Amino acid sequence: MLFAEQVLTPLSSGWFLENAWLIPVIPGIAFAMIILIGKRMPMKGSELGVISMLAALVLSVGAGYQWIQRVNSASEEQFVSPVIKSWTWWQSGGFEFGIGQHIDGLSVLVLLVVALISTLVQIYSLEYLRGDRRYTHFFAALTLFSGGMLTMVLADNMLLLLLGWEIMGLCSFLLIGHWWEEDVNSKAALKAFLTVRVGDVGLLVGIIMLYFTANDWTREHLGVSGFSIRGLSAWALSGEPNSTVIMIAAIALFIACIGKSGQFPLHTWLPDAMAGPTPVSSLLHSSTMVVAGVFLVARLYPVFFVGLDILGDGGNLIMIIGGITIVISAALAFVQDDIKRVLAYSTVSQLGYMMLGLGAGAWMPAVFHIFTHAFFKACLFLAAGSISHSASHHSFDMKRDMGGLRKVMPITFTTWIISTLALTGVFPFSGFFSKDEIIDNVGNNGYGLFMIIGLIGAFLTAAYMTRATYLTFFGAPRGASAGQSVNDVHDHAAHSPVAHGPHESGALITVPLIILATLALGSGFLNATPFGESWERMKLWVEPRSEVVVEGIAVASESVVVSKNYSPQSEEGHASSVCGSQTPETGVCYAPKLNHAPFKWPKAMISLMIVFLGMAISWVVSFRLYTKRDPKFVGLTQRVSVLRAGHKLLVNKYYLDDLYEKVIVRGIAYPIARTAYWFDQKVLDGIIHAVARSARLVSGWVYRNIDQRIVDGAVNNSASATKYVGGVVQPTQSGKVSQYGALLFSAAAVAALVLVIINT
Amino acid sequence: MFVNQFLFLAAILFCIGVYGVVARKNAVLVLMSIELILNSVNINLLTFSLRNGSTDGHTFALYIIAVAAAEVGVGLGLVLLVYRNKRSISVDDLSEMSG
Amino acid sequence: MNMLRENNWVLSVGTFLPMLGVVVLMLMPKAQDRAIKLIALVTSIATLAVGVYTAVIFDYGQAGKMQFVAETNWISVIKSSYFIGLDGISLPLYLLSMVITLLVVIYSLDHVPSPGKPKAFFSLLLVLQTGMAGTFIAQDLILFFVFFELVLLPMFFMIGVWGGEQRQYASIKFFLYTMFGSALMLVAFLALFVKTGAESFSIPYLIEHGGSIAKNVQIWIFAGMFVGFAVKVPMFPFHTWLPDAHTQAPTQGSVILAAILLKLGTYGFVRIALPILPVAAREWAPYIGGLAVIGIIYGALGCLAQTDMKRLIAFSSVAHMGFVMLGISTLTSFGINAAIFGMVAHGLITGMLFFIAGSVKERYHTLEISKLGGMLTQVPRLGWIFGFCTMASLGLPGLAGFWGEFPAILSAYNPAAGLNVTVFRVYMVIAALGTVLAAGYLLWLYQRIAFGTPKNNSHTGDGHHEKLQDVNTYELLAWTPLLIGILVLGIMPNLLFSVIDPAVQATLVVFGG
Amino acid sequence: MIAQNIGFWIIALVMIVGALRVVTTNNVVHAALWLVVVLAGAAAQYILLAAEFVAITQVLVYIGAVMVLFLFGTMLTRARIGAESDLNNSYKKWGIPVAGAMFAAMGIALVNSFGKEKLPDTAPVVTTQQISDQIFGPYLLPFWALSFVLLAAVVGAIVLARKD
Repeated sequence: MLFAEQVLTPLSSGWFLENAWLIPVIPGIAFAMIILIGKRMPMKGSELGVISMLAALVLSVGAGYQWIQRVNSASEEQFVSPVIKSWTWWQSGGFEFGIGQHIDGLSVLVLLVVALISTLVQIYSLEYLRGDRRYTHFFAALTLFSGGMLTMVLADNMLLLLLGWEIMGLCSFLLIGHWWEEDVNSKAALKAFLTVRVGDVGLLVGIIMLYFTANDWTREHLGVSGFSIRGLSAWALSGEPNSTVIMIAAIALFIACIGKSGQFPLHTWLPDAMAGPTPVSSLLHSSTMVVAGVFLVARLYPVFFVGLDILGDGGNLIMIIGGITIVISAALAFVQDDIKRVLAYSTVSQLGYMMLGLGAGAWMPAVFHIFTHAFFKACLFLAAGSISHSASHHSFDMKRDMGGLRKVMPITFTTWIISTLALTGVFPFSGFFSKDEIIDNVGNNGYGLFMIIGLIGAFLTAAYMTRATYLTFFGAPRGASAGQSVNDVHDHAAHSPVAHGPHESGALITVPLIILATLALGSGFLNATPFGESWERMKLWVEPRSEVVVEGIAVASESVVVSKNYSPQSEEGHASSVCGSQTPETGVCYAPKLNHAPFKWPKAMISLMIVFLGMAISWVVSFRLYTKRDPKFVGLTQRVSVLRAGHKLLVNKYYLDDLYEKVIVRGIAYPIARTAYWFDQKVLDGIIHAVARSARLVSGWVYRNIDQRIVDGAVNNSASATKYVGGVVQPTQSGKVSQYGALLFSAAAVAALVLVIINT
Repeated sequence: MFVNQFLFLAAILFCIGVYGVVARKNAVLVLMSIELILNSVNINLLTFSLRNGSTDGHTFALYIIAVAAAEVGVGLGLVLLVYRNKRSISVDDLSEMSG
Repeated sequence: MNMLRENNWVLSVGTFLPMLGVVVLMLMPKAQDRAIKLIALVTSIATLAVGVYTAVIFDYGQAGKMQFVAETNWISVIKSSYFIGLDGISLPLYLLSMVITLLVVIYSLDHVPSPGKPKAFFSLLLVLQTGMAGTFIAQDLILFFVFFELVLLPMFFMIGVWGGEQRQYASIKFFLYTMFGSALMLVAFLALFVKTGAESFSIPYLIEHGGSIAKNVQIWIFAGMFVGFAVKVPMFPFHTWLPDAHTQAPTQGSVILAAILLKLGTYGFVRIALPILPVAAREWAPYIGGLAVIGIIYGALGCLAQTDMKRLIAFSSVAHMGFVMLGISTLTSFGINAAIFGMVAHGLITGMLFFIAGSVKERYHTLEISKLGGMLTQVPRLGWIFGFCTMASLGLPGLAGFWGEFPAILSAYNPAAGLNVTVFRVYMVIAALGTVLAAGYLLWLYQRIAFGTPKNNSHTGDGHHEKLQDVNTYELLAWTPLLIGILVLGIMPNLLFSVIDPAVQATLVVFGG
Repeated sequence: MIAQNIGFWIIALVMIVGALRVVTTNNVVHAALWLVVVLAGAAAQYILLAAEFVAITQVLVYIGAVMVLFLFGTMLTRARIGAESDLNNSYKKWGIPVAGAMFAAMGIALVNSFGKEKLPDTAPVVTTQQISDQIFGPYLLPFWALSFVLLAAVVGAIVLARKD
């Protein structure tokens, strides 16, 4: 066992940090146990899932606490090295593949988010899915899903990251298709898996390219393989990599992120994924799965930084994709009637912000946005679930089955409003501190256009959320919410024993909502830039502080001593241009130097104004349109041709689904595959049949003329086997001279051609 | 004169003969096609004979003519016999062998 | 090549023990059904026991060397000898053949396909086992050829007698196809023999002297072997026998065909073609790689066009063996390691899928995908097992399939020195795209078969009245080892890699490291 | 030389046309007559190739004897003297590719082997004596064999054609 641990003498560590690898192992074990004995447990295995998540949460909190201690134990500007452990997983053909943990601020942050939200979602599901026919399976898949994300977050190398990544893909397939009796659901599951899988090709290619180009360097300088995340980060900033290769690799990896994080143009699976149970949507959209793509970019930031020339002149791929995604998905949210779909497009849009931030060099705000977004988005989804569970008979249709719910569901309403305000970025809710910071930093780094896109996005977000809020909680109750009985085809979970009219949900649902809403309200203060340096705790804890790490002499030795003042000896000089604050004369650098925009109230006021404007306009329009049925607004999209075209485009989701399903998938699955198969059957098999037929002719001739006439007299009796063959070929044996002539001469021609070709 | 002009003439005749053998139904016509083939061989023999300055080719050309004569004799005898028995000389009808 | 000769009886015993079983079976009266099954079961268990014993006493420290070597004169006229041995490459495949045979026998205890005749059926199974095991240990080309061909005959009868409606066509096609390949292969062997001075057919000897053959001659000899092995693999465009054979073969035949028989071809490449003719291998490698990636994409497209579940799985074999061949064509030890892992993984997974297809056929009396559906509601356990195998087959990390696929793709990024890097990188990307298609056809299959609600067709009755039996004991017994194997190899690939790796390194010495 | 060349091309053209007619005409008798043209052309080519004796033999044996045999054969089998519709069999479609393939093979071989090689300009005419020296000298054995073949053919033809 290769055991390489990095010990930095003055840095504190602790049991939780050293043994953080247990965190993903626990859900893994829990998964196996649920599968094996879950059905026989008193709560059908759900308790195992909840307990494992609680355990993971406790361990994560411990790790988070000790990480903060570790950071505090470091002196100012000192590099706080991640806690890395690795073991050999397998080796072959001179290659070695490891398994291990890599804990730094980013890991801890995401770890906490994932563990917390997974726990809450599981608790919520206890009530929400009560009586479901595959209750046990659901919890098994949910647990494994979290386990996959945790594995990915803690992975110290790309291969392990890939493992977690794919496990999530599998579980999303199972969870989205949880009610697979219906065709729509299983198709949505298939679509999710396949779309993500398309992106995964990029991940495979990227990992392979990075491995082969970086392996020598990382082996020499750090003694780790080219899969190691630490090694890749350092390598990318070393000035060593060929700019083309690293660019291609970064693009390939980013394609995977596009698929996973639902960025344009592969975002279409995300809204369809709403076919899964609501807790799944909540988990999938807040902290796991879709965040994985963003996480990957943040995790391997140096590779993207160098490969895609982040902070360079003009935009880069990540920003462009992020920017496009923000606007187009926000626009799509306006035409949705399904509350979950509104939230889904909102997620896509928010992920676009994260990508935009990462692409524009605003690493810290983007990562912070992962953190805050997870809480309020999870809360919104769970609130939507609460509504459908207790008020609207499992319908998610805002126009048909909701409205006026603020009185009957006060807790749900309050949490929803808090989360909505957080999402739209109203001060002092958490979204303000992260989203506004992204927009601010984008502008500060010189990308004015993208800042404007961000502001437009903020405007749209405020507007569509107001519309959804209005439709759901205000106005007159409609449909199921008004107590009408519905022929409920969506009734998968058995009816809760409670009364049928709309009512507030039980504690198992509201408590998670309250916790999440509290976090949505308060978590922003962890990095509250407006209040000065001392409030920027996240920046202190999470952002890689300094980058200068110089290798100890004994690279090969098991522990690598890292210290700030060690005298450097290598010569990768020009890496310093992107490297951190202290320009290293030499050495290894793990994170690029990034700027932070100073917070200015006027700027914040402008964006707040925009948000309020969006809310106000949307409120007025919604009120007129949905409550007053104002003839000026009703049917507007039908009357004005420009609007009609735009509306149609949005309703059809920019025709991307048509492109994928009708053109590409059908193209491959039908004509191309059929053609290939036709080729197989007619051409290849045809050749074989022709050969076989002529061989049978020849053999028939031989049989008749040589065997039967010459040999047969002697071996007549032993020829029964041959007779069988003869019997098989008999009908095709024409006995026609011309045919024999044709065969003879064609054989001669072929032979002659062969001879000619050989001799020339 | 090129060697090849004779050889190509022979090759063309040969291939036409092959076509005849394969495509014709009437036994007499098949025999005629075979004559074409034999003649093309003769042209080849004599061409090489001239090229190499030997007389071996002539000898063999004569032999081939003799063999061809014999072949035509026997062949036509067979055709007659077949005709007498089957009232047809179509080679397509001569498929006694297929069961 | 270094050799270890202790305990050299185990291989012969392990290989020919099934033949003893066959002899005993022959003496049994036909009617004694239970006794016949018992004898077959005992024989295959005993065989596996010998195999396990072999694996236990195998010196893993020297996995790169031939062990348990036995050599005696056999046909001295043509200088062929009975020469057997086992190294790290052979061991997993040798064991796999024994395990699969045992599982197939267990499965057959309950499922002798129509028209019955258990005596003949089990005899053929055991003969097949001897042939397969023998192929993996033969160190003499003639011996190899004999075993290689020995496999053919029982399979021919298995398809021809116990197969589906078009069994005659399929079996003859299978037979002629492979015979054609073997004929060329034999010619290649003879040419090799003559060109190295007509001294010996032993593989180590030929490895030593094969390099001295002139390059263009090597290329032609390699061509002969290539066709012989490629038909068996089967590589595009020699694969058309496979779907027919699989579709028509009885479940047991399909399983053995997929799990072991296909590996004979790839094993031949690794064991014979590459080390003996390194120069030619280098010339051929880009073409092999090209055909391999064509096979990957082509097989996947073929799958998408299928309406028959078993045929789909058969086509997926073409795609998977494409990955294996891609690994081999890189000529790097890493790639070949991946290929051998891929062989074992494919053996387990696709074998399992065919078992499932057999069970589906038995329950639903059809394999038409459009007539199946809702398997998870009717036979949930079978459905979940099927799902597990689907996931393994599409290369989910953590299951065995991934470690055959991913390293093969990885290795294509950096092929052996002297090969065109650009070409192989293009192959790599195409192969990576192949994984998407794989996910596509497998999940689509799964979605159509397992999800949804049961289709009411005449065969399944009204779906409600006739209760379909879920996985039964025999099936469970036969499948569990495979499922465990898939999982264990997925989590601990090193179990296999550490055995193969030294042997592969030793094999590739001829390529200069 | 030029005259000879011109002669060659004209005769060759005639021969090819004749040969094509032999295998395509719908009339058996016409076919036989076209064959005469080809055979005569061949005889002329033999002369160009300085093989007078062979040419004469060709005229005598082929055009004289063989053609008569053919015509007799045609008439004895009561073929219609005139156009017939189904002289071709069902394998006609095979004929062209097979012949084409053979021609391709031979063409490649010929071009590769002889290219622009020329025949000797002045070649002595081979005398009948030289030929007879050959036949009765080194090639005596084949000559005997051939004699037996002819004898056998004569006997065989009689046996076959005899009515009994």
